[in-house]
Amino acid sequence: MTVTRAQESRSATTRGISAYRGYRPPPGMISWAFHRITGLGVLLFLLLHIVDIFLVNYGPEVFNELLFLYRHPVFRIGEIILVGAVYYHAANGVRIMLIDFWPAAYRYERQLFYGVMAVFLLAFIPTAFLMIRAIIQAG
Amino acid sequence: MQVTLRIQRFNPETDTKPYYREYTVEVEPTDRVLDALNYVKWYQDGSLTFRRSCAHGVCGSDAMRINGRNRLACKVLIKDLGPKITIEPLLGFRIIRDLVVDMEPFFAQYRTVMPYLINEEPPPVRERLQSPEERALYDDTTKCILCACCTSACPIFWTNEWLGPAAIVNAHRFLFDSRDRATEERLAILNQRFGVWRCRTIFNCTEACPRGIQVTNAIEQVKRRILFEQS
Amino acid sequence: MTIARPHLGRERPSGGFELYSWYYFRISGLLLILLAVGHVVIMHVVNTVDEIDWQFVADRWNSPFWRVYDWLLLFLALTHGLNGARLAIDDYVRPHGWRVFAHSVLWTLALLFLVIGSIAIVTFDPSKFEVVAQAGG
Amino acid sequence: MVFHRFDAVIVGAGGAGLMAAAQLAGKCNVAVVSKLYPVRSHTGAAQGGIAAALGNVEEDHWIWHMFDTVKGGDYLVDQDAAEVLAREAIDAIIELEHWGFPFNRTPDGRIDQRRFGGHTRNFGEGPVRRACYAADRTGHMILQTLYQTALKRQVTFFDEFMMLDLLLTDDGVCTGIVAMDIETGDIHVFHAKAVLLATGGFGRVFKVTSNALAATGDGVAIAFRRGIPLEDMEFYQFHPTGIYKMGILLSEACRGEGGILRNGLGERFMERYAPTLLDLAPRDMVSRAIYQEIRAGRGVDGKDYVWLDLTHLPAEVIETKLPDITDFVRTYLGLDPVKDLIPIQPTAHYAMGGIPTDVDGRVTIDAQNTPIPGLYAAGECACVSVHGANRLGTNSLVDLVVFGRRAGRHMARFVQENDFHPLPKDPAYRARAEIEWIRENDGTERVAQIRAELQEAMMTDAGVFRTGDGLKRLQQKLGELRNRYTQIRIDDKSRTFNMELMEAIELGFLLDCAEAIAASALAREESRGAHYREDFPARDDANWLKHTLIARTSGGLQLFYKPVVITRFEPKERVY
Ligand SMILES: Cc1cc2nc3c(=O)[nH]c(=O)nc-3n(C[C@H](O)[C@H](O)[C@H](O)COP(=O)(O)OP(=O)(O)OC[C@H]3O[C@@H](n4cnc5c(N)ncnc54)[C@H](O)[C@@H]3O)c2cc1C
Ligand code: HEM
Ligand code: SF4
Ligand code: F3S
Ligand code: FES
Repeated sequence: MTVTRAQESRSATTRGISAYRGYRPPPGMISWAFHRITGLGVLLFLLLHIVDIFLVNYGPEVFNELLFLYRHPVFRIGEIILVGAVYYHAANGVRIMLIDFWPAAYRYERQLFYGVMAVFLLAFIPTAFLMIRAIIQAG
Repeated sequence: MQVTLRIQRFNPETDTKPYYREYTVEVEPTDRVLDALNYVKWYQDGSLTFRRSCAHGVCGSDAMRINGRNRLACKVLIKDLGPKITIEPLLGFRIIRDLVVDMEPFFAQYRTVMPYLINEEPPPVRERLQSPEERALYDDTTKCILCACCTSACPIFWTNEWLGPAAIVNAHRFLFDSRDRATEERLAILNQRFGVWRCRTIFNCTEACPRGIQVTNAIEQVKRRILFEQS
Repeated sequence: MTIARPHLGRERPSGGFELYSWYYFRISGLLLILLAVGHVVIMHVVNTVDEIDWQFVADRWNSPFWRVYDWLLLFLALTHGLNGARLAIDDYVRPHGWRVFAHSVLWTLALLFLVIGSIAIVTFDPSKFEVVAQAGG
Repeated sequence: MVFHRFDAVIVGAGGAGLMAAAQLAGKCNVAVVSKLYPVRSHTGAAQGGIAAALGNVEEDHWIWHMFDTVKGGDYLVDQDAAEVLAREAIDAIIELEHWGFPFNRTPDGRIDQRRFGGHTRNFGEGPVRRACYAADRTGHMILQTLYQTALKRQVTFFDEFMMLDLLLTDDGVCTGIVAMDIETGDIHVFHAKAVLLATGGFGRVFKVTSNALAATGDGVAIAFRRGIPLEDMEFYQFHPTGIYKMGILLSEACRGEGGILRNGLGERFMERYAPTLLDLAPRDMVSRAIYQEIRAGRGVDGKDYVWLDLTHLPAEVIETKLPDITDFVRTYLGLDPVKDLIPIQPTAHYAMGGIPTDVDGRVTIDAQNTPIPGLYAAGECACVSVHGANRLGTNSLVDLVVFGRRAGRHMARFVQENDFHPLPKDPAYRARAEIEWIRENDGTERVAQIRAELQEAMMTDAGVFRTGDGLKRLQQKLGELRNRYTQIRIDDKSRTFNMELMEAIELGFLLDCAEAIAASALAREESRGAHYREDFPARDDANWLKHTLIARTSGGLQLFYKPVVITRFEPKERVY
């Protein structure tokens, strides 16, 4: 049993999201932040995507109308980011699973992080190239 | 060599929120940050408040944020930091004053995991036997000095009320001790909503641990133990 | 001054839900590597939005394989992603009442989107519509 | 002001305090009051091991352990106590093991043991493996195990409460303590039937020390102020291997595992001083030998340090059996013990003297060993005396657990048989006055300055070598510092966590301890164990085979003596 004191009336704490600013992030924290941001971002897109897919049931006119939105340049940039997000999230997800199920992996945490970055870039750069080329070709 | 310490200050009797103050001190490159802090306290501004005791990294008193990372002030040398050093209290705890934070929630987390050997079988006359291999399984986690560097470096801890790495490290110490008999109870505690599964393998804890404990590895071992033994 | 209780569970045991949630992330994540990455590569890289239209979808969903594929993707990505959002809520929505509210919204959304997504995939019948030839662009 | 009432109050949550608490828990209402969180106590810094004649790896007997303790203490040891220590060590270690202590193990699963200075087989024939250990964090593991056990047994803790005063009635019965809640600055009065002082040592009276910044002799000084005599204060141990200039300890286990000391010429100089035990001779001898080398100009580069050499040990031994030491050397010196020689210097380490007690931990007030009802002491702040003039390595941790345990058990009986004595009318007035005085005092002196001068003076004149002239000079200096202490001023006037106030109070305690050391050392005109008088280099059993007691009276410091208890071993010359 430990005796604790009543909370001070006036006090300061660094709890909550503002604490993120107070810590100089090691690689693991960066990889997690990206993982979460990409995960939530992709989720947001997914919700949107479900709505638009639902519209296929209303026939080609309605659906094709909507495609203008998707063909908007801003949206096409967003699409590149989406693909990048999925790539990163997938690669990092594999890293997390390796750490979870391969007992020796924790020793190579840094290396795995750099590996994820390498895989991500290797996949993403050509992808982005293709997608940007498509945008330019589409005019 | 001259260094500038930028220190976060807060006195609940006079301040409404924390602020920073700078101190310039003359130190040896091989001095500890703790020496610089002591120098400020002893000769410049006696009101600067921080905890300290052993001064060589074994008691866990002086965990604080040094240049944005959790460190023991007595285990970081000035030469590894350069001439400008920012010192702030640990994140995620109530600040009592300056660099002193309320550790009670931390120790409450620790107590949650029943951090003691439980074995109600009548003990033998002499020691219980344990092979060096069995002993090695939990060697790493016996090093913990409960400094809170890990828990307060964990981004998940900053935003929710989960158990935190230090408590799990101490649970691990008993879970992997062949003499302990409370595995199921302990695993049940760790399996709770804000138990071990909240860990997102961020590794800030391992990076911060001044005792070099493989904190994340210990947590992962516990996860696998629950996964393969409990479910 | 209060006397803290020495050691008692902090929250009700959640019957291993967190364990399954954690495990589910991994299992679904593994499948999603094929499904989601495959999907974005096919739909956004190999084909581009310039080529995709109603007809494209209709042709694709003529094959039951792609219907199953897409439904699995829908189901897994949605549950996997919303489960992640659940964690984020636990982290960022701290007042108890708000947290309960946010969780309720979350699971309602999950159900809603699962239903409309499934309706779209399962009930879609291109033959209901006149086939209108569409030119790309 | 807040009042509490407990059957037993334990001041200090180091090994001694927690061991007693674990014994009392469940038997009565017990509180542990500590100025540090229990796990921050200095017991956690102990490295090398804890001695017990388990005989797990080679033949050993408690009586050999007792003999080594007596001889190591230069025959100033009370032999009845040493016998208790050596016999009960075995039980205490087994009890610790049952509570979960993670000892290193032998291949067949038993507690492993290693060599340590002064521990011998068959009454001095050669080194014996007697020290049980957990790598080089034995003290850490003791502290953890005991704290864990105390938590398990639901002991009530008052963490970060600093004792300021001890309550004794006029007819000499202890009724409790007064403490300050450091976080809020509030005064708390603890009314108790029995009080145990376990506040640890006072290494901070010296400049170069292995002791924590919190090791300021609070309990010792408070007892002294309340008229309780202190025993054998002149015996202060310097550990041979502290990191040069910093004083951070490199355990004797380094030498127990085979490390050797070398002077500036690279010679293994201990061959000259202790031909049998060599580097594992008792600490007082090794420390003196180091200084003799330095004085003879054989220090490294003519400076005041020598080398600790581990380079011939297998890297694996260094990494696995001495991991913390390796870490210290890497962190603080930037050297690698596997390849580099380590610069070391003797460092102030351990107080053999302290509050006199009997073998049940009861504090005694005079040469007849009359106990004070309800007052107990154990651990480094107490003097049982099992260490005599010089403690053997690993014997302090045994002291904590053996006598912490005995004190706890005796207290349990005591609180059952006795009632609460009424508290005096305003029990906290002295504590309040002390705080008020320091907070309000408008002088010019800085606490840190006085403390630094105190530590410097103690190091020069009450260190490994002492002389009559030096000690007189020291006493003068202490008088001056005492005066200047009345002229201090602190910047911090707040109540919340006022560490500056604490340091000022602690400086007062340090001054008390230093005065007792100086006076006791000046009076003892012989050399014995850790007390080495250059003007009286020989041991003088005819006149000085007796314990010093020093008391503070209205007429100043008063010295008196009590006989040493000799049961089995007649004093002999001490050679190794
Ligand atoms: C670096 C080092 C290594 C050592 N290695 C060994 C070894 O290998 N083997 C061995 O046998 N011995 C060793 N020793 C010696 C041994 O560790 C100590 O003598 C012993 O731990 C002292 O324990 P203790 O319980 O008396 O006091 P401590 O552990 O010092 O505890 C003192 C307690 O008292 C409390 N306290 C102090 N003042 C107050 C106050 N005013 N109010 C309230 N509470 C107060 C503190 O908070 C603390 O909890 C070593 C010592 C050092 C410094
Ligand atoms: C492509 C394959 C995918 C893999 C391999 C994968 C893997 C993972 C893993 C292993 C986790 C658990 C992280 C942890 O426990 O720390 C996770 C979390 C998450 N995933 Fe995925 N995922 C994939 C796709 C997706 C998709 C398509 C979405 C969005 C709909 C998504 C959204 C999320 C979210 C929001 C989280 C929670 C992140 C957090 O709270 O930190 N994931 N993912
Ligand atoms: S695991 Fe490491 S960082 Fe965490 S409390 Fe223990 S010693 Fe400190
Ligand atoms: S930083 Fe936190 S999320 Fe896990 S790996 Fe460490 S506890
Ligand atoms: S002061 Fe003990 S860990 Fe730093």
